[in-house]
Amino acid sequence: MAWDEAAVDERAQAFLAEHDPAEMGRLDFLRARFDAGLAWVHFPEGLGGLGAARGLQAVVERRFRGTPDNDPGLIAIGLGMAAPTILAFGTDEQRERFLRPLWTGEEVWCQLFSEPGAGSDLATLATRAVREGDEWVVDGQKVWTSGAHHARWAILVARTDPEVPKHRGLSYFVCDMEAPGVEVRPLRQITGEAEFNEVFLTGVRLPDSLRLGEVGDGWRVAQTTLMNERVAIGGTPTRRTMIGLLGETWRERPELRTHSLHQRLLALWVDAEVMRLTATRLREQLAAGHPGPEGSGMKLAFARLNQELTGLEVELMREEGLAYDDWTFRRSDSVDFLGRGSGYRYLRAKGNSIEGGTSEILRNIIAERVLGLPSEPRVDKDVAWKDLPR
Amino acid sequence: MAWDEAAVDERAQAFLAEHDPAEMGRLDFLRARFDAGLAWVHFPEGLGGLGAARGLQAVVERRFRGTPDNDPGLIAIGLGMAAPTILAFGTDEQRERFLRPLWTGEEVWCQLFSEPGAGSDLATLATRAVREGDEWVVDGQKVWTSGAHHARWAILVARTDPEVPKHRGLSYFVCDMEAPGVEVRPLRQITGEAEFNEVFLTGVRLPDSLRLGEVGDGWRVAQTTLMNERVAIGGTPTRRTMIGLLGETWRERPELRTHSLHQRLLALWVDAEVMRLTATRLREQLAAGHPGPEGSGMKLAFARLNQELTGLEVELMREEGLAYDDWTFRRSDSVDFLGRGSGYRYLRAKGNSIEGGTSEILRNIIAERVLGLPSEPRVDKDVAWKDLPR
Amino acid sequence: MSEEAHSPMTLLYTEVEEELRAAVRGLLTDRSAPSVVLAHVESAATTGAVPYDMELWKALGRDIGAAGLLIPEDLGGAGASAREAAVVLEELGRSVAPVPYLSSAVLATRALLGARDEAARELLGRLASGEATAALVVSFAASPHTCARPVVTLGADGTLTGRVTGVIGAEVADVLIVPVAVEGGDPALYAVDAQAARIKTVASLDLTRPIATVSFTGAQARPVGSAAGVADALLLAAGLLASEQLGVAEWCLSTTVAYVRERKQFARPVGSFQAIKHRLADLWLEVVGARAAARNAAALLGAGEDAGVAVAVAQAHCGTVAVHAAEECIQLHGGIGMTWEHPAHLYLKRAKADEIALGTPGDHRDALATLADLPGPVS
Amino acid sequence: MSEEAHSPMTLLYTEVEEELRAAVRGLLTDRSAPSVVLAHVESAATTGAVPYDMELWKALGRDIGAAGLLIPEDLGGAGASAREAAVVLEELGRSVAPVPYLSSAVLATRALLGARDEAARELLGRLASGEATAALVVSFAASPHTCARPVVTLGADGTLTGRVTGVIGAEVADVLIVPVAVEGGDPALYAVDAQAARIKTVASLDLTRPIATVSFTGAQARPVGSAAGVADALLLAAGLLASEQLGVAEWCLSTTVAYVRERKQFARPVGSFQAIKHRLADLWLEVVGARAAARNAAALLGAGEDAGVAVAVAQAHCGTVAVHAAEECIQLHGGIGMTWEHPAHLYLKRAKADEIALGTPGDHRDALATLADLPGPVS
Repeated sequence: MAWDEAAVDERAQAFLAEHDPAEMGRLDFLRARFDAGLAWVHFPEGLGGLGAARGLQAVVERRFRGTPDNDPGLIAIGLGMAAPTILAFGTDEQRERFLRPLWTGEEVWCQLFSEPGAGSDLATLATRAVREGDEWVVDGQKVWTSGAHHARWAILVARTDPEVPKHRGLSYFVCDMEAPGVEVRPLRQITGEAEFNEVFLTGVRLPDSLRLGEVGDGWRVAQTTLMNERVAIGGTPTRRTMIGLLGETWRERPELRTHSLHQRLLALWVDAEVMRLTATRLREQLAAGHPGPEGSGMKLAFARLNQELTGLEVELMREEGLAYDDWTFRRSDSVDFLGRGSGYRYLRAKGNSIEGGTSEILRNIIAERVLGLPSEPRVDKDVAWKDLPR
Repeated sequence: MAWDEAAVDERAQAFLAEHDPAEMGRLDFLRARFDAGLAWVHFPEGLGGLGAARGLQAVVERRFRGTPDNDPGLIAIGLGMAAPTILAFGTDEQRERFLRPLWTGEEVWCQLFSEPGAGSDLATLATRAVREGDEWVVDGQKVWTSGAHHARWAILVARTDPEVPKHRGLSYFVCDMEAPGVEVRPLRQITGEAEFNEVFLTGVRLPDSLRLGEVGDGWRVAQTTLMNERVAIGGTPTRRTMIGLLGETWRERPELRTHSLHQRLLALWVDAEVMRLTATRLREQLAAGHPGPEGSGMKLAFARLNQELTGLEVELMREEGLAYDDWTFRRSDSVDFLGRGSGYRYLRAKGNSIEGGTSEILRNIIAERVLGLPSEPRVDKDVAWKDLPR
Repeated sequence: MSEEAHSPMTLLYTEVEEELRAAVRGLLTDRSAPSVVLAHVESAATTGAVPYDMELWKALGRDIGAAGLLIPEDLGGAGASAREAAVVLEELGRSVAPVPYLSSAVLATRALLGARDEAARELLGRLASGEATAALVVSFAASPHTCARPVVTLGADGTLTGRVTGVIGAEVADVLIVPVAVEGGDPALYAVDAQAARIKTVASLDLTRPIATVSFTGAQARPVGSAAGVADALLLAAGLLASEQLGVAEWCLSTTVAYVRERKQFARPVGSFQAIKHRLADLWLEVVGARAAARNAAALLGAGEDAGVAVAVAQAHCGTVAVHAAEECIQLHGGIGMTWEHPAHLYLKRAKADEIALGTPGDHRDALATLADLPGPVS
Repeated sequence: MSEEAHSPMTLLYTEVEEELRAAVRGLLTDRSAPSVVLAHVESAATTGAVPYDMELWKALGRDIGAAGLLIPEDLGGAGASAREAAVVLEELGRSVAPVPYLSSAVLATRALLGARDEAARELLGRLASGEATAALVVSFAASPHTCARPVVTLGADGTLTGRVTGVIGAEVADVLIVPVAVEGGDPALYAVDAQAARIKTVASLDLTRPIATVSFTGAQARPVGSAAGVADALLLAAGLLASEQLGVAEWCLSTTVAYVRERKQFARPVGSFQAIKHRLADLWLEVVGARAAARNAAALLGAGEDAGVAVAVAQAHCGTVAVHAAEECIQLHGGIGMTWEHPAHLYLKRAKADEIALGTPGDHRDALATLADLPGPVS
């Protein structure tokens, strides 16, 4: 059947009439919701969805407001990156096995892509997966892995053939984070805390049934994952903003004001408003079914603005800006941008132009894909990975 | 003999005691000064110099202050670019023939290097010189030639071999600007006036005796010319500056001031002062015999500052900035930066980051020669000029 | 298209707007390519004629109906809103076409709409039909955020005397709309036949929209009502100028992109050099923001809502972006961009003059101190 | 070297200065590599100890004689000038070495030099020998262009009471130099033994130079003379801070250049990408300017001439350059630059704290309104 708003709404109401979370408990409620196709309506039936249009998810969310949720923070990587990839490339067995506990939050996922030697140039990654019979033996080091210490599973890209050019020798796996040889270490950042981990893989054995997509097709599979990541990063408008916070401080602390800071604040307020309007226009385009190229620019603009705003704030605070709220080395599962002090915001914002695609890479993408400018001469195109300069 | 300050000064005094310009006339006075080795003391004896240290020229200039001069504006290209090249690469006959009337101003020189298709990438130039017996037949189009309509001679780079890579197929000539086939047209600029010319060369015949340096060695010869040009551009400090002018306007016109403009003015005042101090330090280094790499940056810094200052000035003038002093199409032999209106200054300053090496090329030079960063992959290295993409 | 996209507050272009754009762009492509504008400007400079292209204006104003876009239907206009006028201005910016649209169909028209007298309504009818062209006699450098008192005064005999500098569109106006200081009363709006004034065009930075000094010495004039609409006219024009600036910036960006894709140096397209690519990516992002800001100002002005913040933001951003785009256009064209024969300079001059027009970016930012409650230092 | 290059006003480094630099750099290279500083800072954070490296300070201050550079020879110092102190600060900036040089050998020393009492001279002797370390009890955020009244007051019994925030170097000072408000008179300078004050280090943005709150509650103190030297101390420290900022910027630039020459992405050194090259060329130009501006401030301060403009220019420029260099250093190192284990963050934190210290770049620009006769709007 073709689902419309009314039909989806009706189904949600019917479900809620029959299921009382207070009675059945949080996890059972979520499992039942999944089984009713009300997890992600655009997924196929039987896999938590109804095969409906993506936009209709909002109808469900409205109805389910106030019911137990699946800890969206903790399962963000599973939801945003692993699930679409498993759906697109997984076997029926893999989809059956992984999607339900992923969505209910029973099994947390993390991502094993970046490596110390492969940042912007992800395709040069060096983690090896060598086939031994029906298993793959994985060795290497991954980095910038958030949530690895909570994760049951990871999505992993590894090199299965070093003899071919870099993009062609990769394969994509689901990595069992409980397997012997997986070691997770917190990675302390310049803010003092550890949002991310390093993950060391030493002789980790993965059955071939955990491979996602064909051998050698890992780059294409990873593109699906990354495209979904970028949508997730660009997409979420937050209610409380950095410019709002700065404006509050400005109004409440007249003694801090100078003409120099005032001019900079006014200019950044304009920038923030222009970015807000650009994002609004982008969402309108998406809603109208005409996604524009503006999306590529939003992360770039956000990083720059956030860095300038937080830099200005530290200066504005003067002597208070010389202090820092807390240097304790501890794990952190989320970026508490507005809860911490100005120094934390300033330092953390430095990552905005690096994580999830550096600003340099984003400018390349805009120049080539949006403006149609020619790419630079490539020196690594037809060279076997093992022969690349390092 | 080794010349010192006292000896040079003595010679200048002796010359002046024997030669009265009022009596002998301007030109004869200049010729005699040349013959006495007091034109450019670092040139060899017999060629207007004494073979003395370059720094001793100042001693001569001090003594000759108030005597007839050789119109330095008009002969700047001859002095700054042609003369050092003729000295370095010319035959004895060429030096004898050209240097004296060049220095006295009897013969004005211009430069035929740039072409519409060869700007930053000068070595791709397409003007052809084909040998016919003892002559070269030159065809092509040159551009950005100042003073061509006054010039008796030009320094010219032309392609004598299209079959070899671009740098290797060039030769360097003295071009007779009175030869048939040389056509000079004024080139109107965005300021409304024409400081420069286009020069069309159609079947221009030059005797081989006008060639400077070996056939195929034109790129190396041209480097000498260009190195001398860049020294000339970076070197001259002017008494009245753009920031000084802007400061005067600012003080005299309080009604034009706003906080926004004030903050920008203060920031640019700092930039101008930093540039002044940088130039001062550079001159001290030169004087101490330790030329620093800072020179490469001065033109870059100057262009940026001048563009920002002139842009601010137009805004500051408000309604007056909407006007323009004069759009008449006429030739101009010099850049009257401070004599004209704010609109002219704004428009003319746009050329500062293009003429004599674009700011982009200067940044490449700084990055590679000063910071030692690797060059980009080259795609034109070993390709015959005729096979290059256009 | 979804319903939302059709609402008057959408930042997208509606179908009606796209149709209007197609008509205007078609006309300008046929009749006002940059090379044509350049030739026009140059011949005007030689003959001493005004640089406006009045044939083009007739086709745009009368035939396409742009002159009457903002005039209600009962007065013979199209009864459209600022949104549609903004689209016209985008296209005019993109072609730097020398027509008195902003001066007559926006500034003078909006001032007259606030005048309300029958005489004003009659005049609006003539403007809507394209029969007459008007100019509002205020300085183009006036900011909508600072309300200056009119400098033209009313004599006891009902004639006008005074001198206004920096006026646009006066040379080609049939009728001048003049804010007049009235002793002991609010300023009033008067109409003056152009022949009754002395109009002296001055050499202007913007070759395609010169400014003039307009002088009255006991000039015959007829009252057309209140001058209350003048402030609204300045705010409207400032908001719509952002769309013109967007058009200027778009031409500069797309022309530059096209050029660096073709132009080769060091055997590579100049546009393949990463430093150039990154600068153009940044510029593109500025232009994307300019479109959102300009659309927002037009939407709020069109909906009759409080547009103060939106206009200030659009002007603060778009004014700077247009200049930046024009400057990058010159720089990345290299030498050819510095020549008179290449049209890039027309855009640089327009952009720089627009930056001053109707308040500088700094003025608009400063206005946000009050409008957005971001007060300055307590001194 | 020419005679000019030896004059006190040269912007070059004299031979004496280069020798001093070599000695300081040798010590810091041996004993205070960035990794050592990081380990020191981290262990201090764990043990709750202050992060200063007092062994290093002894070697620098006493053995090399940096502590007494600005102190006249008749008091046991080296009788050198601000020029030499600037060279020491360049090297300290380049290594972000955690030593109380700026707080003791510049701020406290200069304040005492202006105090003139015998007690002050005696103290200066102890500072010169390295026997004692001092701290000036003023906020590190104080601008030399705005003279604040001391907040510590003198009791009838001659004891001090008050609380000063944002003080540097107090944790490791033997003696605190305190500007004190005196009823009915000019402020005076007092010396207090560190044990007589409560010194509370706060978690600081700059890990290598924390700030503390210093409180006195009826603390025993001895007068050492006039507080007239405090303003001079702030101006001197602000001028010399520019040299520290130059050192920070130089380390960031050269470390980044070295990294992008080695680091490969897309089978090329990152430093071969033109966008990176151009940014580093621009940054280099800023650093070249910073050196000229910092040298100029040091030369004028050293010659005892009016250094107001020179200090303002140096601070306005160098403060911004150091932050820019540190930010580019983080960005161009990519992920590794965001990790605690790489020393880049120590420089970012130092640069950002230095930007606030002794007047922000904006404060110094604003001071030029008066100093360079560029007055603000008439309001």
